[in-house]
Amino acid sequence: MKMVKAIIRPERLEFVKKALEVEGIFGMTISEVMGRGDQKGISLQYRGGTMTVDLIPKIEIDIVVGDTDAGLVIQKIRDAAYTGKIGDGRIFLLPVERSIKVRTGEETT
Amino acid sequence: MKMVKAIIRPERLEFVKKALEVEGIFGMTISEVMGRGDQKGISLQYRGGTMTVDLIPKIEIDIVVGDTDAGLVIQKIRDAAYTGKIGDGRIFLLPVERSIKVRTGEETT
Amino acid sequence: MKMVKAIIRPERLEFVKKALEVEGIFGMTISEVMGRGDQKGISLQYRGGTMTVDLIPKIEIDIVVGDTDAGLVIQKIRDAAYTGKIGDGRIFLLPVERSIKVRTGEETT
Amino acid sequence: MVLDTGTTSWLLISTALVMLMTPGVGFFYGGLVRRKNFISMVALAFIVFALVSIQWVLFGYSLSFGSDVGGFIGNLDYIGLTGIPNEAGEAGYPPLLFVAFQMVFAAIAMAIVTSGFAERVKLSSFIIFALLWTTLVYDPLAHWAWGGGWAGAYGSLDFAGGTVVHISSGFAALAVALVIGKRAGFGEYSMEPHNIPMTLLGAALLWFGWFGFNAGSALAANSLAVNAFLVTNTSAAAGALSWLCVSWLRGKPSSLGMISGAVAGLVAITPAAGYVGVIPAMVIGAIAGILCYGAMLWRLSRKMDESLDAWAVHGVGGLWGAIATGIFAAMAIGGFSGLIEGNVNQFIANAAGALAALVYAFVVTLVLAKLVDMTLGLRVSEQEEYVGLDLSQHGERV
Amino acid sequence: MVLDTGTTSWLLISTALVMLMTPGVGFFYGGLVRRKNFISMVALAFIVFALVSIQWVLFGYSLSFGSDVGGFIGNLDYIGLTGIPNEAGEAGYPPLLFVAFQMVFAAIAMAIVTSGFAERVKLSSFIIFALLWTTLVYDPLAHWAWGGGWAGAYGSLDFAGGTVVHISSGFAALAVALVIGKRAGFGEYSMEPHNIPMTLLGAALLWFGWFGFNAGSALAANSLAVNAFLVTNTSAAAGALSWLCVSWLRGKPSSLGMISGAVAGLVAITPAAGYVGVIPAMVIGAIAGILCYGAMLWRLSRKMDESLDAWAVHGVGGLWGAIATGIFAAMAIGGFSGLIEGNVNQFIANAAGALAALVYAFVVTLVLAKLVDMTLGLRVSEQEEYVGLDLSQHGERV
Amino acid sequence: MVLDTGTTSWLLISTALVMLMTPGVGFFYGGLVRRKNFISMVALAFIVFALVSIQWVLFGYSLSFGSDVGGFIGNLDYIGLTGIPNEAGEAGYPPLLFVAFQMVFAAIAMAIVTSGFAERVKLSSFIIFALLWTTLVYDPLAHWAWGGGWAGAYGSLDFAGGTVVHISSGFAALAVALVIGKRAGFGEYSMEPHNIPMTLLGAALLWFGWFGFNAGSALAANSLAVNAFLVTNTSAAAGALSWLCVSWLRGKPSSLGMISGAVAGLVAITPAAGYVGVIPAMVIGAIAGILCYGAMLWRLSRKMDESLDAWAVHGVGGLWGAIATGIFAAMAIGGFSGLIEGNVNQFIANAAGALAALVYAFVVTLVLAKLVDMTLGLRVSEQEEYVGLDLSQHGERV
Ligand SMILES: Nc1ncnc2c1ncn2[C@@H]1O[C@H](COP(=O)(O)OP(=O)(O)O)[C@@H](O)[C@H]1O
Ligand SMILES: Nc1ncnc2c1ncn2[C@@H]1O[C@H](COP(=O)(O)OP(=O)(O)O)[C@@H](O)[C@H]1O
Ligand SMILES: Nc1ncnc2c1ncn2[C@@H]1O[C@H](COP(=O)(O)OP(=O)(O)O)[C@@H](O)[C@H]1O
Repeated sequence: MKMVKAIIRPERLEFVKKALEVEGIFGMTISEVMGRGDQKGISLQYRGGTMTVDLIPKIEIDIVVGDTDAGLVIQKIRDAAYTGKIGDGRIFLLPVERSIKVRTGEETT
Repeated sequence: MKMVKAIIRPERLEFVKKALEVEGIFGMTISEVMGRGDQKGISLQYRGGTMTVDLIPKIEIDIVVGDTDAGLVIQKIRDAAYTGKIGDGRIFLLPVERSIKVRTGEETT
Repeated sequence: MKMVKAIIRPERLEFVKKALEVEGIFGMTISEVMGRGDQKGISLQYRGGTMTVDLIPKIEIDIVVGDTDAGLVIQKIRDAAYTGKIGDGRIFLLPVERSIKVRTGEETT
Repeated sequence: MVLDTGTTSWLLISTALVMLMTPGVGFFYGGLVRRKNFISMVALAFIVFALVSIQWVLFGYSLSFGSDVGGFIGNLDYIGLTGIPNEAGEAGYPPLLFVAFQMVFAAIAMAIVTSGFAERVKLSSFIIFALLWTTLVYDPLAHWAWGGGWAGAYGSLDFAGGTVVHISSGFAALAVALVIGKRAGFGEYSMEPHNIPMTLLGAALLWFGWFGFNAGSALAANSLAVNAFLVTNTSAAAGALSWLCVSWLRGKPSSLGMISGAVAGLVAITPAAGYVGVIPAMVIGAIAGILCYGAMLWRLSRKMDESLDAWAVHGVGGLWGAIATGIFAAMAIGGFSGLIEGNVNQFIANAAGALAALVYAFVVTLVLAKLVDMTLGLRVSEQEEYVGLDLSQHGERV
Repeated sequence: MVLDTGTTSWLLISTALVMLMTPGVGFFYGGLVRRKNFISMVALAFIVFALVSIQWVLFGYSLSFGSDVGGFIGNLDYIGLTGIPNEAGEAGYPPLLFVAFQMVFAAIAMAIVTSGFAERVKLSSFIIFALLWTTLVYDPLAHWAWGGGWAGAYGSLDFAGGTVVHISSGFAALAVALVIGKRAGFGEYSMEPHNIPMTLLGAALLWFGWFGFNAGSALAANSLAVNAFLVTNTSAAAGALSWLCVSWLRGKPSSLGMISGAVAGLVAITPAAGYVGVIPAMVIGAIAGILCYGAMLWRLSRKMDESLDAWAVHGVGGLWGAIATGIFAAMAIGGFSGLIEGNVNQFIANAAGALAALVYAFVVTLVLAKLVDMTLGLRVSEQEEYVGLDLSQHGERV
Repeated sequence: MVLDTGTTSWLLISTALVMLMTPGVGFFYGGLVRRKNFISMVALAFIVFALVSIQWVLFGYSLSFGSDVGGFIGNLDYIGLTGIPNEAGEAGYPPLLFVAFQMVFAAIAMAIVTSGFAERVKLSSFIIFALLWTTLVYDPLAHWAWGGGWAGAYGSLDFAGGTVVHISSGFAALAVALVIGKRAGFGEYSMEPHNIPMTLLGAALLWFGWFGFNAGSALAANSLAVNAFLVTNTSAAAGALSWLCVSWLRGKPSSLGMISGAVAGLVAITPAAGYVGVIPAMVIGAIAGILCYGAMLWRLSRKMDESLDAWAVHGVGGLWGAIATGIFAAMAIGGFSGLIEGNVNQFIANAAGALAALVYAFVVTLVLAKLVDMTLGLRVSEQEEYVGLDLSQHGERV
């Protein structure tokens, strides 16, 4: 089991969801986060001064999938979240030891 | 160390907290998330049409515990979060390598 | 790759960010969470009664760094988040298997 | 009488003030429900306002203020507002202004009733119910008290609608809650107000608008209006403080308690505003705060889900106000004496008038709600309720 | 004529009511945009109000209501409000009160135009544009209709500003949107309203304030004001219900649709409020709700980013209102007959007046916006837009 | 004099408008604090309103407007409002209306003082303090200026309460802040406003209500009221723009700056509204915006935690307004000449009156706050402050 943790632009969420649905992947948990990357956010010039907006709103998507699907999920997210501009986000892959469905108690290891 | 990451119904949070307190487990971090499971959320029928509400509000609970306690925590959460209806949530278990308490610097590995 | 997941006081965020910038660490994702530690939150006395506020607002910072930097990041966060009072927070270290930058596809393992 | 521009001006603005109370109720209620039903609560208030606005000019006004039929209802002479002159009549203001002023009262009464429907009503059925209720409950009651019906003739005093608006809507909300049933999960887990500041905002609009409600009911810009204005404020303040204090004895003094007390005070002084002075108003308000707080606790102890306490605050507060008017009415203020000045009859007339309205409103509402429930279904499906009315009824999300 | 304190009182409060509409527009719009531009939308409304307040007393009033120059504009006699007596003149109220009352109309017109700028305008350029627009578009149009200009003389009826305020601002918003271009991402991903309750709050303030807008335009506390008050409410209610119903046929009935319909009804009755009765008002409002809903759908189908639908609601609603006034005007209400009473001329005069204003407002706005865009740049940078105007223009965050 | 219904109507609605300002202050302040104290700030405003409403009718009015005792205070003749006729007296409106109108001024003054208590005051002690302050600070000051006390007799002009309400509350807030001490963490980490739109909403209510505050203070619906209305708006607009501009020189022009400037303009014109024309009003407002902005910067540079700038805006703005009245008063507007028309005496009288009130308010508040602090403790515990007042004082959460 792996957890794919993707931090993406909020406006790309629908695209990512669609792309995953095509693959039959529905389960996910999302949350609103703020983030900055290596660029330290966005710099705005004004009247000579510079203002840095360092924390930009992002959406974090957590998807727990079997080891074999992880690569596919990452690929689909990457494609759907991509715009090519700074701030497109990151995808992390974390190991998951157990996954239990509360309703059924069903477990996947 | 393990991190138990449980995604549950908001209205079950109090039950989960109570169940864990009984076991002497207090430490936790919670956040508001939205999620969908394999059912792709909830479908509402109306005037012939169907509307799918795919992201339903959930509470995510993160609890870091020693390896031995993890099973107990999972069990208690599962019992307390259970309603038997679709949307009861998931519990994931992730490995944690280190855990440091900021105030004391105390570390558990 | 490691994920440093720090739960700190909201009012220490700026200090933590500054401390990390000094080390050249910019990338991070933050979210608003609520939490309680072993003290079960804060107890307020009033007219004989006691009221426990068990979930206190915190900021969660996720930083994915290379294995070698993890210790430094933890140290810097700890120092900057420290006040010495109950509720200073926790820092967890989780293993990360892959990290992909959406824009460039660049991957660090 | 020629046009009195001062009085006309006061009634115009009073009508606008009372209009603002309907969204005020929407925000008051909207803050109290869970986030997923916030839009729904505010939308219900607006929809009520629109529906009643149309119903009123088409036939509601006529039913309420048309020539009396058997003491019970008005006739249809004024359908579509035909035959109502727009020139100042004997009252010194244009009669159409009275139509408008009464209209906003009808609207807010129905808006208060939404308390009993909160977080579980089906929009389409609600619309049907609202039209039935305003026609079959509100219009007769308005006629009884002010339109030439039996209650006014019998001598019940209701200055600004304590009975017509508040008892009727408060007890109607209770009846509705009984028919529609508890919210899923009620009593099992807590359903905390999701946005208290919005409730406080609604309360601010209510308090503000209530000056039009009560002081406008003098139907003139004169010393009666001034008296009503001042005692309204005094009673609200006393209610706010008394609820604050008694609830403080049991725990933390919440802002919601304080503001509920203010509304209780406003409700209780409504029937009395033109008949009592400032010190009795203080007593009326203070008692209202305590009584309504008690009613709320009782309701909770009985595990009844009249969700937003229209019953405890408007129903019980209105009942107390009607009785209090019979007790405290002072000849020197409004030309009527109550119990304290030795007039038992006034006390009896007021209690009887209030009770009759209470029974009528409760029973007819029960029947109407049951009827709509059996035919169209009052309640959304379990899934729709879980998802929330904002999404399921309006397709919207906060 | 001596001072009529009743009328003075009514105009004072009407002016305050209309003033409240400008922040009302701010909150209405602020709820509709994305969170990152919420403060910006509300701030624009306030800034507009401040700018126009100063412009108006310095020279705007004079341009609008100074002695006529060629039917097109007023002269500069009243610059700095010199020469305006403060004692009650022949109207029964102090002439300065008319200045204040007209001022708040000028402000709200410009506030409505911000719809076309939403989420992408550069603050500094906006300020320049707003000053130009109110001076070169609003002031002449006010003069044409009410200040002794050609439209009033020609016989176009515009009771409270359907043409002067709503057609002008609605079509100006469209012109602005064409010049400034679509928001980044428009049509690509959805940009949902981030806070619908705030929009509903804004709508409540608008509805409330509109009583001052329309009934205040009677310029007296008399039966004409009462008629305007009542028909305003009726039309709003009818618009709310008609938009609700037609949109229900296509999906869920949103609260935004309902409230947009109410605003459409308010807009459409604005020019007619002193000339039609309550049943025609119901028709006008109901049609307005449907027409404006259609206009919005058409705008969306054409992928035009007139972001907050000032054009669909104020522009189209205002146009319909102007025409409807020419249709439904009734001699018995306001002294003028429309098409239905056989007076084709009135119909033509109203249509022509509206069309002229429409063309003038659209073309001049197009030119002004283009001019400001070419010189100062109307639009923020891509990065600033992405981050949002709250942060990039004001350094603030919700 | 017989009842003037127009004036009565205007004063009724003005009283309601000023009432709305108190929750307006609550929302203005509530948006500025951190989320955990939002409810607390709004609740304090409501509680103040309730407390003062009761205190005023019981004895506050009598202390302020009872027969003069030594130029300092009123006597107790009107306790419980006994002996005040409700029929129109010589002023043309019922005397009880004056009681109500003055009451809402007393309430808002105390509400402004809450700025100094923000985010750290103990509710129970606050209630005691508020009762003491309104009785021992506000009531005497109202008496001095308007109730027959020395300041009025001496010739200080204060049209609508620049000194009585704003200087007193602004400097009182400063005194309170000094006694209660800085918020934990002040100066160490930033405490940003958590909900700017709510502050803008509060500001909208304040601006709206201020028309009742200033134009109502004419105590008639006449040309004086109209003048006050117009200059109030002009000064507010000028203040908004001047603060916007000067703050723009140092960084981004925030919406909070703009709106603080508007409030500064409103404060500064308050004492002058019946004495100056529209161009001086523009000057007064513009200077107020700059002065108060400077005062705020100075306060920050001194690391003083008068948290929500009641001192910088109301205190300093009120002081400037009092002086400006002495400078700009024009015989033709209000019957008094100021410095510009060569009357040095007026200037001195106004400066002296303002200074005396300033010193009195500051010193007495200091003593009262110290007293309450030493006996009951003004401040919550460290833990309660950390958790926030919403939870610790009210048991509620946004
Ligand atoms: N090292 C990191 N650890 C955790 N999150 C990160 C890290 N780097 C980037 N992120 C997240 O990814 C988002 C986008 O990052 P990126 O695309 O690199 O931004 P940018 O292009 O601005 O550098 C950030 O806003 C942040 O939420
Ligand atoms: N594969 C997954 N990865 C991450 N989160 C998931 C996954 N599947 C389900 N969840 C989370 O668990 C919640 C409940 O899931 P579940 O009970 O399976 O819902 P359902 O019964 O609707 O399928 C979802 O709302 C989502 O937040
Ligand atoms: N076992 C745990 N698992 C997850 N989060 C924890 C755990 N213990 C503490 N936390 C988080 O750390 C925060 C601070 O914890 P701590 O400093 O221990 O608080 P306290 O001093 O009140 O015990 C908590 O609010 C919670 O968010």
